[in-house]
Amino acid sequence: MSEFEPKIVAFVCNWCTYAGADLTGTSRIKYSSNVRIIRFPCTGRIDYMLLTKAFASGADGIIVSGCHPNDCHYTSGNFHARRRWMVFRRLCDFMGIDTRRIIFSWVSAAEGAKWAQIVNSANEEFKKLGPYENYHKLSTQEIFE
Amino acid sequence: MARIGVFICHCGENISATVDCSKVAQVAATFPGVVHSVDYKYMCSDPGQTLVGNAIKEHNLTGVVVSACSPRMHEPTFRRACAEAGLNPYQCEMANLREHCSWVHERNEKTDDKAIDLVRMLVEKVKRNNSLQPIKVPVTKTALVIGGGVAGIQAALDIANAGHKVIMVEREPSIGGHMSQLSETFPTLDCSQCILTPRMVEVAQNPNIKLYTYAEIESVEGFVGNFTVKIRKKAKSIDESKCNGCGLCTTKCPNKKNPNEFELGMAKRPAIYVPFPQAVPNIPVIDKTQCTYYKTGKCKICEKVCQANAIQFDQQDEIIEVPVGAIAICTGFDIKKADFFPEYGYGKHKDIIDGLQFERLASASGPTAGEIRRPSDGQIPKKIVFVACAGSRDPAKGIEYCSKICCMYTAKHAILYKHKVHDGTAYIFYMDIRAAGKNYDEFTRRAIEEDDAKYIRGRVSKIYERDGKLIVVGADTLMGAQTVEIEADMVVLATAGVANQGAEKLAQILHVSYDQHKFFSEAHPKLKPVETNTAGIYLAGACQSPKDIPESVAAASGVAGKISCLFSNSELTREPLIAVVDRTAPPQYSSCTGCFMCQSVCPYNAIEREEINDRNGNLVKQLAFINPGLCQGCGTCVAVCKSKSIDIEGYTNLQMYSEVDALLNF
Amino acid sequence: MKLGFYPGCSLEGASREYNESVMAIAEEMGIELVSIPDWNCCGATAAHNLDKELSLSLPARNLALAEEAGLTVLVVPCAACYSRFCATQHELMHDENLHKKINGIIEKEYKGNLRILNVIQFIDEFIIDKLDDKMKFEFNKKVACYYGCLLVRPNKVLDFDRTEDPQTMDVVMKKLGADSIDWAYKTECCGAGFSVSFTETVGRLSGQIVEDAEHRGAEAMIVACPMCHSNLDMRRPEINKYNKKKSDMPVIYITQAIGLALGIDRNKLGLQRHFVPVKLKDFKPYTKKTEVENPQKMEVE
Amino acid sequence: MSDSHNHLVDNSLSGKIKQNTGVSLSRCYQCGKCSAGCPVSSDMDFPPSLLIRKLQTGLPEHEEEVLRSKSIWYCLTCEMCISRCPMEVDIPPMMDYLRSESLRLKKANPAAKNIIRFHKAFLDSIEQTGRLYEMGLIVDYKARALNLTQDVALAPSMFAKGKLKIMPELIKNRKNIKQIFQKTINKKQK
Ligand SMILES: Cc1cc2nc3c(=O)[nH]c(=O)nc-3n(C[C@H](O)[C@H](O)[C@H](O)COP(=O)(O)OP(=O)(O)OC[C@H]3O[C@@H](n4cnc5c(N)ncnc54)[C@H](O)[C@@H]3O)c2cc1C
Ligand SMILES: Cc1cc2nc3c(=O)[nH]c(=O)nc-3n(C[C@H](O)[C@H](O)[C@H](O)COP(=O)(O)OP(=O)(O)OC[C@H]3O[C@@H](n4cnc5c(N)ncnc54)[C@H](O)[C@@H]3O)c2cc1C
Ligand code: SF4
Ligand code: SF4
Ligand code: SF4
Ligand code: SF4
Ligand code: SF4
Ligand code: SF4
Ligand code: SF4
Ligand code: SF4
Repeated sequence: MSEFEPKIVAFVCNWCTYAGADLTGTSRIKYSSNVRIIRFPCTGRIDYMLLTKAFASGADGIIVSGCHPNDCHYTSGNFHARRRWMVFRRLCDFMGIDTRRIIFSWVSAAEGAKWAQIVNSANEEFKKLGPYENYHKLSTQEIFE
Repeated sequence: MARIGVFICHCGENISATVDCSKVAQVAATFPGVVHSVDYKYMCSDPGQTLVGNAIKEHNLTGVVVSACSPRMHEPTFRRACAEAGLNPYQCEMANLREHCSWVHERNEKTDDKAIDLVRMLVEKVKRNNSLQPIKVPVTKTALVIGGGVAGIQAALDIANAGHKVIMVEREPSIGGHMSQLSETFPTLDCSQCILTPRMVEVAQNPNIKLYTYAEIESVEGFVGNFTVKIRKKAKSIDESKCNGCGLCTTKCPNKKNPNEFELGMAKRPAIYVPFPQAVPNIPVIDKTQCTYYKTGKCKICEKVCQANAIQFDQQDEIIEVPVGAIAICTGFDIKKADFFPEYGYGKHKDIIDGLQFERLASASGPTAGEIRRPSDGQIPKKIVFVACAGSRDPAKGIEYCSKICCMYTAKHAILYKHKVHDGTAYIFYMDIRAAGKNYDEFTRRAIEEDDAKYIRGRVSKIYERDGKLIVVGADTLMGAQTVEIEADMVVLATAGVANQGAEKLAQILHVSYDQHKFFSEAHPKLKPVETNTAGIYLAGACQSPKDIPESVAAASGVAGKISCLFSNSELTREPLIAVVDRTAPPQYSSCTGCFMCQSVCPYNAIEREEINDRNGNLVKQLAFINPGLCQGCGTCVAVCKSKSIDIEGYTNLQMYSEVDALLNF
Repeated sequence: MKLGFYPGCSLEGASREYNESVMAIAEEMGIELVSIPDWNCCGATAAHNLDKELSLSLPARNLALAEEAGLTVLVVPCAACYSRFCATQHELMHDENLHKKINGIIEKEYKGNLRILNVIQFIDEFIIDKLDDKMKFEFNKKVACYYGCLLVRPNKVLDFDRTEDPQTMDVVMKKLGADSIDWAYKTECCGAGFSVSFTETVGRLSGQIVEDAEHRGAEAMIVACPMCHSNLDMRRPEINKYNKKKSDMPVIYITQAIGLALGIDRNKLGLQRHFVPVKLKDFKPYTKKTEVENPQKMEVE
Repeated sequence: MSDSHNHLVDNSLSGKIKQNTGVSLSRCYQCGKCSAGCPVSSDMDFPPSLLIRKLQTGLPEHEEEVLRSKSIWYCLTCEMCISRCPMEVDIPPMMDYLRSESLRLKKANPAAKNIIRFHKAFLDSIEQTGRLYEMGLIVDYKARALNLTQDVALAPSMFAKGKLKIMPELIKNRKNIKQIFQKTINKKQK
């Protein structure tokens, strides 16, 4: 069997990271193809229950990425995202979700190369962790809906 | 039932060289709800767009997914094409097969799989898109300018000259702000009053401008295009319609020993006064805290001498309510006073003054008629020390920023001093000379080279008085940090520029944000420097951060431009991608529980409280209400709402969950 | 009333008169000062110059002993000891690991419940309000209140008076009827512990202080620290040498000044022990109450 | 979302100061206010701000100069510098650290001999008795400093005024004090 390829879902904001990933494209910088980007207006919009949903849909790892701390297009959405993540992380621990499988980063619209590097290193990271079978099993019981 | 059309673009070879476009189109055709799926060389070309339009009509499509480049590039193009074909433009989505796929991956099966996934995700999303209509808001074409310094004056005149109405509200009895107190101005040394006074008069005379002085903002409600403002016009004790500005009252008032604010305490004024001779309007006010009549019930001499019968002791504050479409904040700044400095004696020594006091001493209309004289004994100082960065760049004192204007005005002061006291010597303790501006460095060089200002690089540790001299103890860091002691006759502190008193309160009334130093915050430091985060409210001048006159004026014209743009249509059109709170039938009205978590996170104060009352007027329920004029569509509220009562158009919960769900078998 | 008391080495030795005067006025006011049992030297400058942990352990032992003895308020007249105690308290309370470590070294546990007062705080809290009833004389002299370094700095640790131009001592002196002058060297360093090792430096630093006070017409200098006192008093020959003029302006402890106003015997206050003779006389009998405002308390710093 | 950068351990003297005392010398922007207010800067070979500057460069020859300087020994710990420093660079703990490093590396400036002798005599007195025995201290210090004449005039009059005790005051639990010395300074030096 070929090497394990983790399935990665990326939740990104429209203004910084989505645009940054566009720049990766315009600059023709290659990165691994096992990532699916979902566009949000702002990381502040990201409802963390969506992350559990993504794991339930088969993701092995998640990247959440938005604007750098003071660059939020909406000034403070990313702060709220960060604050809520602190709370959610504890919930994850409680629910038995492996928080190593959720990677946060800041990628600005100018950081095309950084986006490629983030995806690649996340890929390596998640490869080490292996398939998230525990959760896939867990989720079949549909505890989150 | 959804009828979705999928259009896969080759982008010449940009996509098709890496992604097997026809295969993707074929697979997409099998997705539930997809009734039409094709691939084409250039979707954005005219024939490409026609292809989409025709398919919409032919297949009666309810949604379209163009799988091509980044939506940041062509989303508007395809939405317009859909609209032309009769489909609601918000029923069109784009899958990013170029920037996020073909350009970043190798040609192989996995890349094709990814392309298919991306299309599937957007198909699932678009099935759940709502048809939306752009939001239209009416605009009241009157601008409110708060603060009548040089920034406010410039903004008001520009807006008025563009043909719009302006209401200007100034807290003091006269407009003019700090610039009216300055002697001459860097970097050209032109007389401040000579250039400002004509502009002040223009404000008073412009038929489009209504000026309220001695007035403050009481409250502001509404949103962009539709604010309602209450102005408190404080009682001047003068009937402005009768007063002809003869000034007799002020000369006859026997109560003359009150500290003169305009001269920063270096002169006296009567209880009834005009702040300075060129004041606009040239109408006196009675200082109720000082006037003998208000204090003891006796005097009224002003009333007796006034031939116009303009004195009105029983005048009350007046509240005026006006509708405005836009607001310009131009409330300026202030500077720290000498008593802020423990190591310089807490303002104990009269001859340690601040920069503004020096401006008054140097001003021909000032208390010494332009001669530089010590406040303590009126002597001409032969040795004068200027201390730059006094209080600025001093985190220990709570001010870490550079006040930006003081390097320049200190150089100016040294020049003016030398012009007035030829045999005098000026020393300047400084850390860096910050003179970045057109002709600015040339100006500070002139102070050094032509007017012999002696710059010493180091901070002053202590100033104390001994035998009528001020001993200034500093270091010269260019000489190995040696201690330098100067016996000075006078010391001028270039104190930090700080936010104007009351800025915080005003910010709260206006619901705009301010920084930790209480300066108003711009919406974006680079790209929206004169906007606030609240649509329709702008800022200019030194209320944002210390600024000099050219910058204040430039920002003010910027604001005027922004407001004129806003006023160029009678209606505002905005993208409908905003938050909404769900509404259901009574008795529930909404699933919103009224926790107002959403309100606390909204960066734009767009969330209001809506009260639902029964027929008897009793409160039944409080729930969140999104002001469509203010919401910018960030979605933060959606993520925090525990009862999922808020949703955001374009990124609804249903849409986002479906996108994630579509990954199920990837 | 009983309060904890740490005399420190100087008050037991070269600065006996300070101890004597503190005791004398406390007695007059009905306050009992109880020394910490078996106290040790706080380590002064030497310890923290050479070893940080030693410099924290020596005061910590005293603090722990005081706590063991059930004391809650500790009066520390020596400004140097006061400063070491406050610094130790501050460091231990802000660093848990260090606190544990020091507890281990001294083999005692200090919990941190003591309020440490310098002599001026002690006067401000327990004595000043009672002065009106007990004062017999007015201290009708022009005085220069000298605070030195350790009473006011570093202010993040001490939280006492304002660092520049402090006022508490001036307020006490005004209350006693003195004219306390505004001068430039209130908080300049006198040379502190360098009295023996760098005598010349001390002569210069103390010299400038004496010169400025005298130049502005002070008849006496008021101090609240044994080191300041010994530098300004005992080192007067070096001071005079530096200033190239003879000064016989006496230096007295604030407690001695209060004692004089209360009419306590001069020898009981230890005035005879000074090197520069204290010739001040002709104190007016005290008659009227003086209301003194503290400018520091009116301002927000 | 971690925003901390991982720096490698900084082995420069200023890096060690930061690790041991928490004082960051990179905050100093060389305004010189500390030097202007320092009562002994004229006695120092490098006024405090210059001392910091030398450490900011991180160059070994500058660090050497600092450890061998007179300045670190002249500092009176009067706290004037920190109370006026706009950047709140806490110089006195830095001085404490530099002194102990200078001693440890045997680089103390000859001019500091007397101070070190005095401090050591002082601490010896405490170690022996628990308190300071001034008479003993002066005798001990004079013997160490071989400067028997200075201050001899002072001692008799101090006696006369009752300011010097002939016998040391001994505290009871001297063992406790000895232990404290054992666990701190003696562990590192002797
Ligand atoms: C000592 C000194 C010298 C200077 N020299 C020069 C120079 O030579 N050249 C140069 O270019 N710049 C100079 N400046 C800078 C210059 O003063 C400012 O750039 C300019 O005044 C800023 O204008 P402004 O309108 O933003 O603010 P301001 O001049 O401060 O005007 C603000 C106005 O708003 C009013 N206001 C405040 N709060 C309210 C409220 N809540 N409601 C209603 N009204 C309110 C105030 O009363 C005031 O009239 C100098 C500044 C100082 C301190
Ligand atoms: C190395 C460097 C780093 C910088 N870093 C920053 C930074 O970090 N932050 C920051 O705020 N600023 C930075 N700047 C400054 C910033 O680049 C400028 O403020 C900004 O680019 C100015 O924009 P502009 O539109 O006025 O001029 P430009 O960017 O120069 O644009 C002028 C345009 O006009 C065109 N043009 C010129 N002449 C004609 C003509 N006759 N007819 C038609 N078109 C013409 C030019 O081709 C060009 O496209 C930096 C500048 C430099 C040099
Ligand atoms: S729509 Fe986009 S991807 Fe297609 S041809 Fe045009 S630019 Fe290229
Ligand atoms: S109030 Fe009367 S006297 Fe005073 S300026 Fe007006 S008109 Fe003249
Ligand atoms: S009534 Fe008041 S303002 Fe009028 S003259 Fe008398 S003191 Fe002046
Ligand atoms: S402008 Fe100059 S004087 Fe003012 S704070 Fe900045 S550097 Fe200092
Ligand atoms: S967070 Fe949700 S439930 Fe709470 S007030 Fe806002 S909309 Fe209502
Ligand atoms: S979407 Fe953003 S701007 Fe709009 S109401 Fe919600 S939080 Fe406020
Ligand atoms: S005062 Fe502070 S910032 Fe200024 S030179 Fe000294 S240490 Fe550096
Ligand atoms: S603590 Fe030391 S360096 Fe700082 S001012 Fe005092 S003597 Fe100078």
